[in-house]
Amino acid sequence: MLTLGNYLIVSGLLFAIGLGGVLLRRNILVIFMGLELMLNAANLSLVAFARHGATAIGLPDYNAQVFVFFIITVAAAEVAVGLAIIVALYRQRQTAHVEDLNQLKF
Amino acid sequence: MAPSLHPWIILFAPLVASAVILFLLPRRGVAAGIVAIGAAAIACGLSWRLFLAGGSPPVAALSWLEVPGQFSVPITLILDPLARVMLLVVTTISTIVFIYSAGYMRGDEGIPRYYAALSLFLFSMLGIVLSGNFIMMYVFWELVGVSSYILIGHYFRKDAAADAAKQAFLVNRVGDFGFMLGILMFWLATGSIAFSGIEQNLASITLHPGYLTAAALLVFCGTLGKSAQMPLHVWLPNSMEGPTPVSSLLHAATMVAAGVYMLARIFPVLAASPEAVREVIMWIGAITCFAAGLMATQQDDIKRILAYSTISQLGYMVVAIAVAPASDVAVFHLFTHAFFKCLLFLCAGAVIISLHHEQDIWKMGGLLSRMPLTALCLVAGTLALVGMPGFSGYYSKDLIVAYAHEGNTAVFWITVGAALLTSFYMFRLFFVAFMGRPRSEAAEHARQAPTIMTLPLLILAIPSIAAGYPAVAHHFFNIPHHEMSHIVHYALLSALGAGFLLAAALYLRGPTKDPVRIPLFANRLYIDNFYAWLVTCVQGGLAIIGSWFDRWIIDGLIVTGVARTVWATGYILRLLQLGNLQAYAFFFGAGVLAVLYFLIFR
Amino acid sequence: MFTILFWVLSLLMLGSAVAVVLLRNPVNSAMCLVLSFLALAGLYITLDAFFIGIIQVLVYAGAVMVLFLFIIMLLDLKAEVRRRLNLAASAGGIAVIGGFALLLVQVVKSLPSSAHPFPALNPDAPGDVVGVGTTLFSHFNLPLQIIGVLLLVSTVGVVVLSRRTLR
Amino acid sequence: MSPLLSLILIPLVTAAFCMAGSAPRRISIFGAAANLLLTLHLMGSYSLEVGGFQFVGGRLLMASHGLAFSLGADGLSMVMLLLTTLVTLAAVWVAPDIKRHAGMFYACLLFISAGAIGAFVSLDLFFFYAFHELALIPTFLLIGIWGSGERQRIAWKVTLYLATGSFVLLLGLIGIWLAVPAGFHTLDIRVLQQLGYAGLLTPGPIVYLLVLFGFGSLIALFPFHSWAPEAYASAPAPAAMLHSGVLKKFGLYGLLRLAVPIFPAEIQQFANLLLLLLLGNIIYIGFVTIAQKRLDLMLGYSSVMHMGYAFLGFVALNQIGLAGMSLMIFAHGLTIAALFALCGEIERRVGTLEFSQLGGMAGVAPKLGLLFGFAAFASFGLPGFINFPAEVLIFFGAFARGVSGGFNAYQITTAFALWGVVISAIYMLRAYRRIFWGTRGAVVTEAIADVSPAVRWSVILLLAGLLITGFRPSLLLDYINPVFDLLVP
Amino acid sequence: MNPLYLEVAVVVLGLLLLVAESFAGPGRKSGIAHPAITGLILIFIATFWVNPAALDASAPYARFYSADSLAIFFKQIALLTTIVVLIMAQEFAPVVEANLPSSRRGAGLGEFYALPVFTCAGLMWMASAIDFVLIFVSLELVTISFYILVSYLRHDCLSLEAGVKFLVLGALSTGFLVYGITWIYGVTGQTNLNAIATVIPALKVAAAPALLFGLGLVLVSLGFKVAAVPFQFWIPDVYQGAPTPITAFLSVASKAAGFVVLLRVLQTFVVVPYLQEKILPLMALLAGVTMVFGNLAAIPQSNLKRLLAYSSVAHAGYLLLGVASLGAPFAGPAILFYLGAYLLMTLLAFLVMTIVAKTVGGDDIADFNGLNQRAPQLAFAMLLAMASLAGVPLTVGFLGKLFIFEAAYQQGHFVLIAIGIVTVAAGFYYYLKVVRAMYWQQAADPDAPGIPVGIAARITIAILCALIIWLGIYPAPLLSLIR
Repeated sequence: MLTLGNYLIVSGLLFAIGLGGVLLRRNILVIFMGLELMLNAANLSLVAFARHGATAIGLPDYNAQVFVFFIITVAAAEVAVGLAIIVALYRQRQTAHVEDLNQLKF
Repeated sequence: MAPSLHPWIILFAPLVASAVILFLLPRRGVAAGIVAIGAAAIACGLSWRLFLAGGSPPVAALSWLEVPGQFSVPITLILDPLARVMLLVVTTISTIVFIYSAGYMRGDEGIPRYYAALSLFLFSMLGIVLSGNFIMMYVFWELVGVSSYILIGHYFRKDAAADAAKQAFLVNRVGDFGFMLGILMFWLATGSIAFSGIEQNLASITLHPGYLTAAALLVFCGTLGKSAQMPLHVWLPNSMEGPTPVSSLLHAATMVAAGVYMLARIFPVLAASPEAVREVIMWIGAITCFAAGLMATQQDDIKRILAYSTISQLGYMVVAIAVAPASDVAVFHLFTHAFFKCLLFLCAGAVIISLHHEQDIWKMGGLLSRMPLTALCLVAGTLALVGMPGFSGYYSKDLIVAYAHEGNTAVFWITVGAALLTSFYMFRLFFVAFMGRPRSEAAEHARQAPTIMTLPLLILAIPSIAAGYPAVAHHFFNIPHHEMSHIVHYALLSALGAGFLLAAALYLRGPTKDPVRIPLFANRLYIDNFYAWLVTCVQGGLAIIGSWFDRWIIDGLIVTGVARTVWATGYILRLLQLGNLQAYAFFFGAGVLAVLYFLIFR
Repeated sequence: MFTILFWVLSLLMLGSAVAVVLLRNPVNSAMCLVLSFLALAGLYITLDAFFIGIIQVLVYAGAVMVLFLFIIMLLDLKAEVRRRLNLAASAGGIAVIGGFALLLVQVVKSLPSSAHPFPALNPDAPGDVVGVGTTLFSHFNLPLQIIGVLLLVSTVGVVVLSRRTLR
Repeated sequence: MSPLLSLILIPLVTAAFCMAGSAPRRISIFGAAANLLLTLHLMGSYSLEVGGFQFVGGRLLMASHGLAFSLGADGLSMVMLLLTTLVTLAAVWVAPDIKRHAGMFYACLLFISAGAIGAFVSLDLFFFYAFHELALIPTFLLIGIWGSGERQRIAWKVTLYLATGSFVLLLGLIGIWLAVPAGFHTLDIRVLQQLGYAGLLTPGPIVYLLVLFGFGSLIALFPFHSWAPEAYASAPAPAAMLHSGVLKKFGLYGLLRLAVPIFPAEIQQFANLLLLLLLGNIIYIGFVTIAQKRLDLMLGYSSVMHMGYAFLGFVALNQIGLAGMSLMIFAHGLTIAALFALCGEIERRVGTLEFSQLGGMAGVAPKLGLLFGFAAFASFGLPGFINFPAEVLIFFGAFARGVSGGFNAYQITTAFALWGVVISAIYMLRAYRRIFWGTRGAVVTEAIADVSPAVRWSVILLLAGLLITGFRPSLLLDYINPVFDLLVP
Repeated sequence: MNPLYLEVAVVVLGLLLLVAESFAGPGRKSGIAHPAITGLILIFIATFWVNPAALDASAPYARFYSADSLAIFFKQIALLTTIVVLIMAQEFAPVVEANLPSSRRGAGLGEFYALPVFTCAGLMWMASAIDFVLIFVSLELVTISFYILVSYLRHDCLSLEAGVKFLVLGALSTGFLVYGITWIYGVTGQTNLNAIATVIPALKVAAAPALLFGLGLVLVSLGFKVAAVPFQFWIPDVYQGAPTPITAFLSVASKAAGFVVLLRVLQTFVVVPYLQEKILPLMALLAGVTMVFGNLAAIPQSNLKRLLAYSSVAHAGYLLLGVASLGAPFAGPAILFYLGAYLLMTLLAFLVMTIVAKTVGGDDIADFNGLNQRAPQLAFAMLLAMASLAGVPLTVGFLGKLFIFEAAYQQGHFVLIAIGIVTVAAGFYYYLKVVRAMYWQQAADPDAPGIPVGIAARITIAILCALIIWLGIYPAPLLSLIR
């Protein structure tokens, strides 16, 4: 029988994996993918909570789903801007590797 | 002019003179001299008038320093017989020396400075005499020290003079340290700083004999300094670097007597205090008068000989304070001594001038024929000093010795010994300097000094001889009539004779150099060397250690250390900003974990 | 049957997510990312959030991934040449992830409601498109407007940032 | 508004003119003189019969904290004002010909002066503190730009040291304010004093220590002294005069204003500690002073040493000692200012302050020698200068805490302090002898000119202040005595 | 007037600017700064006439949006900052043009002026947000517009590097924020702060870890916004790389917005004792490390922008000290006052820096050598700013610190206060380094010409200086705004 816990665990793992992408990969694009994974993990648990917190008349909490909708939109916008920045950087420096971003330090 | 104002005029005339000279006549030697002498003369005249008038006119007390209800230092003038006698001595001798100085200092570029300081000295000395409470006395005590400092350092270009002046002031400061502490202790116990007040409330301290002893002895420290008693006597001989009139006025006649005068002032307190106090005072006086005599026997500088004799005579006075039933005994000797010692110094000054500042007696000789008048006066002074019957010194000194004889046998013999030494070194001086053949070019051509200098000698010669006669003395003192045992007479006379014969045997034949050499005495019992070591090694050492510690430990290690540490920490911390994005992400994640664990599992 | 579906989808999602992180070539990562997004959409369905699931497919699997691939092609990123693997960094990273996962599991366990099954839904309720739509346009009007501004801003920004030459 | 406000504004306006306009020297001398005259006028119109704080005026700025900009002066403030304006005039007067932007230089001096005045006339705890801090950056600039020697390092050190010290102090003040009983929601020093005397305001020992060490580090209480000597040695003479003569006294003033009414119990409680520390100032620093080989450093250390006497008067905590402390503030302020002025003059004449190279200057520069002699004697408490009454009162005040027939800590400390008088005589006379007497030093030639008029007159101004008050201490004591009437003896 | 209109007005202004920009002829795009500034000033003035009562409590937006005094105050801060930033941007225009791929004058300037207006709108919404949804959305609006602005100088590698670093870390913190919100929602079933406040007292203790988990994540992302250690790592790099006006914008407005959200969230949660005794110690801890890191790491800096970055971390530390003392009655006003003070002095510093850097061509401290000879007024303004930042009395910065320390003292955070003292002293050191450069040092070439200053900038500098001193002596006006 499925419980809320299952979903939470799964989403948590997804979140962790996304974090892993950020921490371990050096290609900014992939790092960015990792970030997207984290957002989706959040969404998943949000939906799960929404489903779990169904009201007495048996409806899932649509507020949460709307929130998820917002998150997805924002994420899309973020991706667009982020990729634009990455492209600009690539044009300037011909690289998409984090190690090459080391002019600003100390 | 209301008589109640006279004391104030006496006191402040010299100060005014000094200020006038300093601010108005900084370049006018002659004018300065006239002003100073005038002021001294006024003071002198008024003091005589005051003395002859008799009785003590009421003197208003001005408030000077006051914290209402808690503490107040008024300016009160005492005019008891003691003070009035002292006024006479000081003003009279000062006037004479002021006049003498006009001749002695002729041609010196610093005359205004000289007279300004001299007047300042007179003011301060009179202040000591007249002051009715301890603090006021301390004030003038200090001022006397300063004027002496300036006068000793008159020839400030000479290193010796500069050092002597500094030493004189500092040694006195050491004495004053004790003096002030004593004052504080008396005040705390009796709640008063006025001599009268302390005497009234003496009961409140006699409860604590130890405390009283400490207080009295601490006050006595002031005397040690001012009156150059052992072990603080070292500055007086060195102070001879000053001009001779200064030596004669400050360092023979008046200032150095201030210590004794102060003891006379607090005589009732001393009388009421435990035996130990008087014991200590007596022994210090005795030792001083003997040891100083010993040192005098081996000096070659005419002024230094006289200086040591001064010390030794002051020793007598201190002994007198301790042994005699009344302070007048000491003051009597102070009185006579002031005249003849001043005379002696002025004679020495005359000699020095006519020999163009030659002070070494071994470069003199045969002066008797060349400057007979001076020689005559010197002889008079000498006889007075050694206590020749018929001369003033005889009366005052014998009295002291007599009381010593009753008081303490050992001290008695010491004082007698001192008398022997006195006659020895004085006649040595006379024989070497005045008899025999001249030992130097200068001595060949020595001439009588100018009148303005000889006149004072003659004037002073009179009291040196006569001041001691009972007929004269009883006008000034009420010396308890006292039948002295013959042994005292014989002892003193034989001492006198012995000293004379010894000196004659050794020096009358006019040797070119001193036949006896006793380094111990010549080097002043090595006391000066001990002080030199104390200052350079002990004090200097402490100072250097202290400054090292301050520089390297407190400032270097602690203060700078803290600053450096902070700076270094900052430098290390900024290295965390690796500039690597992934590192930042990692730190971020780690931070998140830390926060979460802190929140959930704490 | 949801249970099986759930396990299949979650395994698929997590697996492909791991692949995203591990694969060296960005293109492959992107592909796996699509996969995991689709699986996620499936999971939404299992939670009766059909609308969200569809949006997920449209926005992510559609727009976002296309964008990613497009950029990857544009910059034609080669496979990440193996630089010396910074051991300390990776170890640290893994430690952080592990710690996080551990913590999360404990938190989930501690949450009482996590053991409960999902409540039943009202079968004859209007579809959740209606629900989400009405909620969105009635209650969430203000945030929606702001989202609009946000999109406008990002559009302008993207133009400014990526135009070859500005007029 | 209170006339005291103009005392603060005159220097500030003058400073503004200096920065803007030409002839800054003349302007600033004019301003300083105006301030001195105004102060004398105020002292004249201060009614001793009424006593208390007069010329009071101000307005509430922040009700929640009772913060108000209110000015007022009692006898003590009057004395401090006299000190400040005297020293300020002297300082701007002696200021040597400045090469680099003179306007700035004089502006900084006047700024410090304004800050000090503000602190002395503020009736509000906040402004009392804040005005003092006005001096911080001017000091930094004065030493950093116009200093000598390792000016930069020293400027840093002083600024950071004092900044830290004043923050410690600030904590203490906050502590006091938070201890104000409910109902009296005020920062008004008058009220705080009343509460303190009434025993209603008891912040406790911690706060006292904060206040003590906060003020202490501004006063260079041992062992927080190490900033002072270097600073004064390196600062240009006018800055050294103002800083050591006036600014340093802020701490003592603060102790008199706040610590005495509010912390009588704590002062007793920590008396032995303070006695020990002030002996550090007097004896230890005294020896360090003896060891100095340069005049400026020696003067710097001597000024640290003399603070010990002030603390002795403070810890005595009776009317005698506190009156002595107040006199000491005034006396030492003028004396050290005069000494630093002359020190600067000597350096300008012969280019060095090393004792080893100096000597016999009195021969070529008699006036300089005379003035220095006066200042030196004043500094070790020669009767006739106000320094002497100050020391006497302090000693008697401290001794009054002693026990008749015995010797307790106060008496022993007093004895040591008396020995300190000997020490200061030692180093001062030593310096005088090394510089002015004896055979000529290497750098001393006939060509050396005597003291310049500017320095001569400003020093005479200071010495006159010392002598006049020294002959009639009541000129000051009449103002000071009533201040401590409320003190429970 | 209904507070909602404020944001609407700002957005409309932004749209108009964009339109104007697109129709403005080549070379006249820089002109649109003036309407932007004027418009914002008008709106700023309007804020003094808003009437919170005009809000319709029954309307759907009511659950997201509040217009309490706190909100109004921060709207004013946002507007003021944006105005000054735009003035800075005008001075900064040459640099922008030089770093954009265009031959035409003024190309790309229009957006550079328009985007901050939208950011401002986002900040104002943040100030009013009392619902996690609105918090998230407005915060993202701000963040994304900052992504763009930070990396605006496309030909400047530093700007781009800063942009990417900000992007990745910012997105990371967004991820944590969302996840945190999720968990809070999961436990409480609510996203509205007031609703949450009513729910949590009734929660089972077993739910505490989950709630703290969510709350912790939210706090982390807010800490990221306000530059609390250890989430400050982006600050120095981004501040240094970003265009100077944007740096100022970041360091003032976005920090302030972060704090307002932080305050609202904490006010919601600290009402529950067991949460309070977990949260406030955390804040104290963060405050301590932040003060130490910010101040000490700033000491060795040689680049002024970077120095100010570290200093903004340091100030975050003092603000957090205030947050940690929230129990004290005066803590809230103290924090707000500090923020106001921080706004004035930081903006002044950045404004002067922009002007000088534009002429001298560098923002190292060494570039300020001898500024006093070259431009005394600018030097004095900078001196004032530095003094205020360092906390010299009679400047507004001192009062800020005073109030904060007072609150901390009341809460008995003595260790933190001790740390504060040491760090303040360190602060004197690095702020005075700038003064030292301007006054002690000699200019590279003594006879360099003066520095031209635009009229708007002139006025702004004057006003800021005056305010710094005036409020430093007479804080009542600012405090009355806070009340």
